[in-house]
Amino acid sequence: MAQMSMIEAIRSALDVKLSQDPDVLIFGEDVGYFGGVFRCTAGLQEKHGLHRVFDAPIAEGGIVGAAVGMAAFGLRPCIEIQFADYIYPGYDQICSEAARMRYRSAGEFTSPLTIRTPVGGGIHGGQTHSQSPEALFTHIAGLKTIIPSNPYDAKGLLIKAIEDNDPVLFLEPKRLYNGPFDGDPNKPAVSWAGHELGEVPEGHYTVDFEQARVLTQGDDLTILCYGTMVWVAEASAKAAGVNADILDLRSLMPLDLEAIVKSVNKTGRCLVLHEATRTSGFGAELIAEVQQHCFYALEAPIVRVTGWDTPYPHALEWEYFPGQKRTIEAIRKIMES
Amino acid sequence: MAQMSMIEAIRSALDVKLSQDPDVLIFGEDVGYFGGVFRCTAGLQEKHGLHRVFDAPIAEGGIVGAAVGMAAFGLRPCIEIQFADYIYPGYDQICSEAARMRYRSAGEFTSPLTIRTPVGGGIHGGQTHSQSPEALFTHIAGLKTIIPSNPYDAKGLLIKAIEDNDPVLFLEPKRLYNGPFDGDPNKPAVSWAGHELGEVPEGHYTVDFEQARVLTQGDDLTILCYGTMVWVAEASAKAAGVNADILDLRSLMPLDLEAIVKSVNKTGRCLVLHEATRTSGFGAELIAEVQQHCFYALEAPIVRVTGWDTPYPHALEWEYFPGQKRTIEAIRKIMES
Amino acid sequence: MSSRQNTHGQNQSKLFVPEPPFRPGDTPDFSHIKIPTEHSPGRPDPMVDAYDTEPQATGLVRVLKLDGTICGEWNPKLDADTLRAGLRHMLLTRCVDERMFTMQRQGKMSFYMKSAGEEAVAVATAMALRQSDMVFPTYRQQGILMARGWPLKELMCQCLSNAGDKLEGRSIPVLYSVRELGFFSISGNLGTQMIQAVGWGMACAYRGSDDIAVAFTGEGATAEGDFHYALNFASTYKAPVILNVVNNQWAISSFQGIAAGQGKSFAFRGLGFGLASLRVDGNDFLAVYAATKWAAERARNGGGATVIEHFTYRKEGHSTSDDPTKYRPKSEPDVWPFGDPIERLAGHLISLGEWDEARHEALLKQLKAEVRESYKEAESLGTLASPSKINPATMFEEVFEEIPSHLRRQRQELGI
Amino acid sequence: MSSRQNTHGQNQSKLFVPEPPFRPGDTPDFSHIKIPTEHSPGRPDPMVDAYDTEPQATGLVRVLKLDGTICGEWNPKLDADTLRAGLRHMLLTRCVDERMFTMQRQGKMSFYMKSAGEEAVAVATAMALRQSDMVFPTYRQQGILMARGWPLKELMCQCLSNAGDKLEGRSIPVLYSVRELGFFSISGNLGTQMIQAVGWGMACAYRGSDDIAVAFTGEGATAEGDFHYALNFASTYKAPVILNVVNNQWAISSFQGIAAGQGKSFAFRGLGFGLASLRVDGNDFLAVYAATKWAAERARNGGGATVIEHFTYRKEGHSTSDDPTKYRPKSEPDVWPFGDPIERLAGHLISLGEWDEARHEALLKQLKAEVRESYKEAESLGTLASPSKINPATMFEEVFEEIPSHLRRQRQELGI
Ligand SMILES: Cc1ncc(C[n+]2csc(CCOP(=O)(O)OP(=O)(O)O)c2C)c(N)n1
Ligand SMILES: Cc1ncc(C[n+]2csc(CCOP(=O)(O)OP(=O)(O)O)c2C)c(N)n1
Ligand SMILES: [Mg+2]
Ligand SMILES: [Mg+2]
Repeated sequence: MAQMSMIEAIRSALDVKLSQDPDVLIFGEDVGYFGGVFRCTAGLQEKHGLHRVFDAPIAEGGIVGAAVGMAAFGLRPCIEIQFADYIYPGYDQICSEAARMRYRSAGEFTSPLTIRTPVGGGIHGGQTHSQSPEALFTHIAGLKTIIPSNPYDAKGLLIKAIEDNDPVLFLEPKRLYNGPFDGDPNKPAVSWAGHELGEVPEGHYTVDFEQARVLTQGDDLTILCYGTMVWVAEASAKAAGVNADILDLRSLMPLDLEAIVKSVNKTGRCLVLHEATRTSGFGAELIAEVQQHCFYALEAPIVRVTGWDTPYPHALEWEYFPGQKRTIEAIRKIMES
Repeated sequence: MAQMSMIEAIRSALDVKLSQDPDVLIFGEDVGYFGGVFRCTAGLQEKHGLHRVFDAPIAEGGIVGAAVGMAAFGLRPCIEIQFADYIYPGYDQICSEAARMRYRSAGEFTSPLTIRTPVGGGIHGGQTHSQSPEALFTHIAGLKTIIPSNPYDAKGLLIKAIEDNDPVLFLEPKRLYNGPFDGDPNKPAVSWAGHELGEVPEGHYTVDFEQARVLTQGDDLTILCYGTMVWVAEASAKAAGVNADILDLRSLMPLDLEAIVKSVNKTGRCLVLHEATRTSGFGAELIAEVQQHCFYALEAPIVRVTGWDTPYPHALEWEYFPGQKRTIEAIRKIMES
Repeated sequence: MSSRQNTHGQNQSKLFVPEPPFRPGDTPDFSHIKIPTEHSPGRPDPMVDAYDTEPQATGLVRVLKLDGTICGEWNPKLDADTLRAGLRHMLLTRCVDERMFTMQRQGKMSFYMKSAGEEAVAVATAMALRQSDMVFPTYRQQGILMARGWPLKELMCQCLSNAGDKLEGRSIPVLYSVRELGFFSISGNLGTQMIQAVGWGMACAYRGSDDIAVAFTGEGATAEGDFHYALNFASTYKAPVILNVVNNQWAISSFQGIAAGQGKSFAFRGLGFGLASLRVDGNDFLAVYAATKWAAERARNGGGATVIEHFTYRKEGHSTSDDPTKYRPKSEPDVWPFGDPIERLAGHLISLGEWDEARHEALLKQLKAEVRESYKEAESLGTLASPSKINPATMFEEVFEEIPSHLRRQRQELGI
Repeated sequence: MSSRQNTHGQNQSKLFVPEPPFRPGDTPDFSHIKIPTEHSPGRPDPMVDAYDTEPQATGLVRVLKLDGTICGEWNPKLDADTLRAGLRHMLLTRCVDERMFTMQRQGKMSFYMKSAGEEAVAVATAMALRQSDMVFPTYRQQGILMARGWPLKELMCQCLSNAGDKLEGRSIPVLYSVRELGFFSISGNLGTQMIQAVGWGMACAYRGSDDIAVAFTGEGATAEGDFHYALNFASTYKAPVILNVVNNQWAISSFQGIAAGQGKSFAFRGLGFGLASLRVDGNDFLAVYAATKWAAERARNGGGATVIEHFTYRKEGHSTSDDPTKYRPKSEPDVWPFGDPIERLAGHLISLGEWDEARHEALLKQLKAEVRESYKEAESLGTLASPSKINPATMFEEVFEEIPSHLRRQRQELGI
């Protein structure tokens, strides 16, 4: 076991796969010599060679499109989009091509590629370095969407993603790269060092998709969350003094509906959290499924605490971010109804 | 009053605005001399001039991007994307640019542009001529998303869209272009001729956004629908022998939540219909809001009948399409619980 | 600028909008197009500096003159059997197109697209390549499938979306996928295959293979971003690819000038990225063959990508969905000055004494019979009009490698 | 190909990946770059056939030699006052950059981006245009705002996201929007402004105005599809625009060869679309000015778009977020052979007898004081570190023209 930050865990996953499988290669903007603007690929070019880890032109559509071709050929490209906010020029290649290749060719051509990209706010990135676009991908048939909340999961899920024979969108909550974050920007930053979930095996291991992680167990309510909001959920439940089933979903598509339904049928109350804008966010999908499968168990309306339906503002970042205050209020409201 | 098909109604709206406002111009693939692959702009170039209605290169990103520049300048471009399935290369310009221009420039630059594009299946278009991507736009702050179900609304809403000072995505259910469609492909096609909603004033009028249209009123259940599914809803409710409040939402963003809540609070039961893939579809958003605002009135889980989470298949189009059979089953299930 | 531009202006607009030379009602006259007969640009060494291909990128690489004789440096010196094979593949392509078009009109399938006038582009390219070179076609290179010998019945079953369609009726007609013949799954989304082909080519290089990737786009779709990505990535990574632009003058109803703008040629766009670029008479089987061989040799030897513009003409409508006389003169295809690729190759073979009218007629008759036979077999497996024999359960398959739980639930909901 | 390419290969990869000539640890040596001193390509008539600009697209348009003297046909013959104004704007730009960078390091703002070494591109372009010509900048053309006289305090308040920021603190620093000065709202998304500028230019033409649109992109971002759309639409509709490519050799850590590939110049990409194209010494104030004047004249007279590549060098890091010595030699900026645009223009003025060291020092002192004063004023309205005085209710405004009901509900949820 080593102690790793989420960045180091991601890098370790990439290193493991580059070492094991000659068909794995990495490219993206600034990922080569420099090692990526968040350093996730630092040292990998030097170790594995220029032709396996290299810089790409600033063309997200080109990066995805080239990866689709390589993946169809039989390689396993793992590409980086520098910020999820910049993934849209590649949206067509992801949705119309990667996601549908297997279907339209009846399995003749497939897209075993992984797209890594940082998501979420909390680093004063403003509207173009803070977005959480997961719902724009969960709506697309043929894509898997994964989002870890800690180093251990990040490495295991990323290795799983690279080994998966379908296209995987791997979202990295950038506010968690260097440490957990409970939503309070005024507290000193915490690092992963010493954190249980920062203990990461050096070698190969995987974490399965479609398996929510149960953080805490309780009978009061169920909190469904993922990414940065997992830490906000934990701190808020504590502060609100409730015993919550907190589920870190990790894999949005495929979704661990079984665990969700089991929990809500037990607690009868449900809170859904995400950083993304509310309308048509992934929370809506969670609510739709929960109310369908747990209708008769529900004792209160399901509440969602999310980013507002506005771009992510720079100066008012903490008014936008769905932090502890709003989460605690929501918990209280649910418990009172 | 004239009798118009939905195509003619759309053309009439464009004609009215071209005639009234010199800042309105139209461009897109094949919309000029030819008048569009669905004929919505037929005759408009000849009438209004080459510089007001013209062909564009096959570059949806370029079409939207150029329109963003024109709109910021002060024109009111109304562009056509030939099929919604091909809108993705323009997704970045729509979401990152048009939708955020006003916000990021604090109102210095705005995006009064309209994007018309045909959606939905039922014409044997397969996976690349049948998609309903509305949820990919309702998640984006700063965009309005409109979808008419008949000629009268189409014209009034389109004029409203062109006059709106925000970017509007105007989705045209192509299966309804020439007549209403109740979901049964084996019946002979019906035309708009003689249909009440095919009676369309020649001149200028508008239909407001954020106003659902109530098709039928009833106490048994509420059916929320839009586009082609409005006609399926009506036929299915009839066939199932229920008295339903059928709401044709027309405007998804902004949404007439008031009408929805009022109806479900009355009926206590709710069915949500759309053609789009289910997961993270707009139905999820409707359910999230309904369960929040009508929780204590609800007597049964809200059910959604939608397209499957697969690409839209060609040969199995009618197994994919959420037609009367599935809708009636859902109604029965809701009424029984 | 035509009268439309001036007479209907309601403001002082200075906006320029290009228009085709002729519209319905006009008498098309292409005498302004100079047909360079003897003056094909020369054939440089395939490893030439890309910028030295400027004459080839702006001129027109030709071998076959309109009179059937041969000129210039590009003659690929094919033997008569090969030429006859090419002729056969082109004729077969046209016969299949005719038949399928008619069958669409009879309601047997939802849609069809012909390649009439452009058969040389697909067939000669295919014949100049190895089968292990992956082609990334659009919907108008069915000639490749003829050249590579795909059973007609398979093609027809795909179009009929019937029980014999190995793609399970999932796609509209003509969006074939034939991996074993090096034919990439055709996308309905224009342009996307261009950058995918570059990725495939990069993968070939990465694996140390000397296979190449060969992509096709219509001239209209060069306006998409994916074409730009393809040129850029091909240039950056010296990818072993051929990027073909089939300039058939029309993109549905839009003439080539909407995509070309003020550009001299589509091939020249390649030069902008330092890629070798050739503009080729696409109705000249020999020129297409020779250019492809040249570019393939360059790519295999590490010289990187070549852009080839095939200058040709779409003789028929865009698809079964449009009527071309609505936007261009009815006679335009007939007066197009570069002739018909099939007639030109036949004429050449005749001038060599290797072919004659009688053999041509006989071949045509044989091919038609072959097509008729295959179609009969295919139709016996169903048409779109007949109740589909495709199992609805297949709809939920191959969305992912394994059917995930939510799709299993949905399948159950459908009752299967 | 460097050693990295060969030594680490674990398979027989033939994939080519370009690398910059120098990395940290190397001694940069640019003696291979030939500086064409006397040999600037000539100045054709602005209405010249676009293809005749090939010498300008591949050569390097220059006016100022490194010794401060002038040569060639492009001399814009500016009077000394104008030259001094240009010098002042460039110096001011650099002073502002210095100050803001330091303040960012002190935690007063989240982010900053300098334009050191590239001031001539922005300032000379702005001075060669009308204020009614809309510029579509990236984040590295703050020099335009100096030239057009935007109050420094306004700029600083935007960076500080404080109560004085007229953009309500919504965007990260440097994403200005100043419509009244013809400065388009800067996007965080690279490249998007290029095609928008073409749309704006088309709108100018549509309205019959002879104003033009002028866009900027870094060389790295030319790889985006929006650049392609811009070239294509500009070519198709002969849009009155100037499309500037600022080739400052670096895109964060990627050298220009990642975007350029085998291409000779970025200007040449314009030629691919039949657009007039110029490659200009971007560190030469006079050349940038002259080229912009030329292109503006062409555009206003209906000649359509021009692509101008400004060959320059990013002397500092990409932004406050990176350390350039991690990916290029520390000394590279110092040995870059085209000098510094400020020193070169000052040297020219001195050689004309219109400037001297003492005046230069005095000006610098004065500008620094001006910057200091403005900054003090701006800071008094708050910094990112101080509690924000921006009303949270503004967060829900201007998403739409009117606040829709769902946003009103969300605002209430926030308790305001
Ligand atoms: C991304 C995208 N946009 C639009 C379309 C609709 N469309 C299909 S074919 C076509 C014209 C293509 O013209 P061209 O590229 O010249 O090819 P050709 O049909 O002439 O072979 C259009 C606009 C599409 N399929 N995909
Ligand atoms: C669409 C998009 N992709 C990626 C980024 C991240 N990014 C910001 S600046 C930059 C480098 C740009 O380089 P260049 O275009 O050469 O401009 P320069 O910084 O040199 O002025 C990158 C990759 C972005 N802002 N937008
Ligand atoms: Mg074409
Ligand atoms: Mg740069």
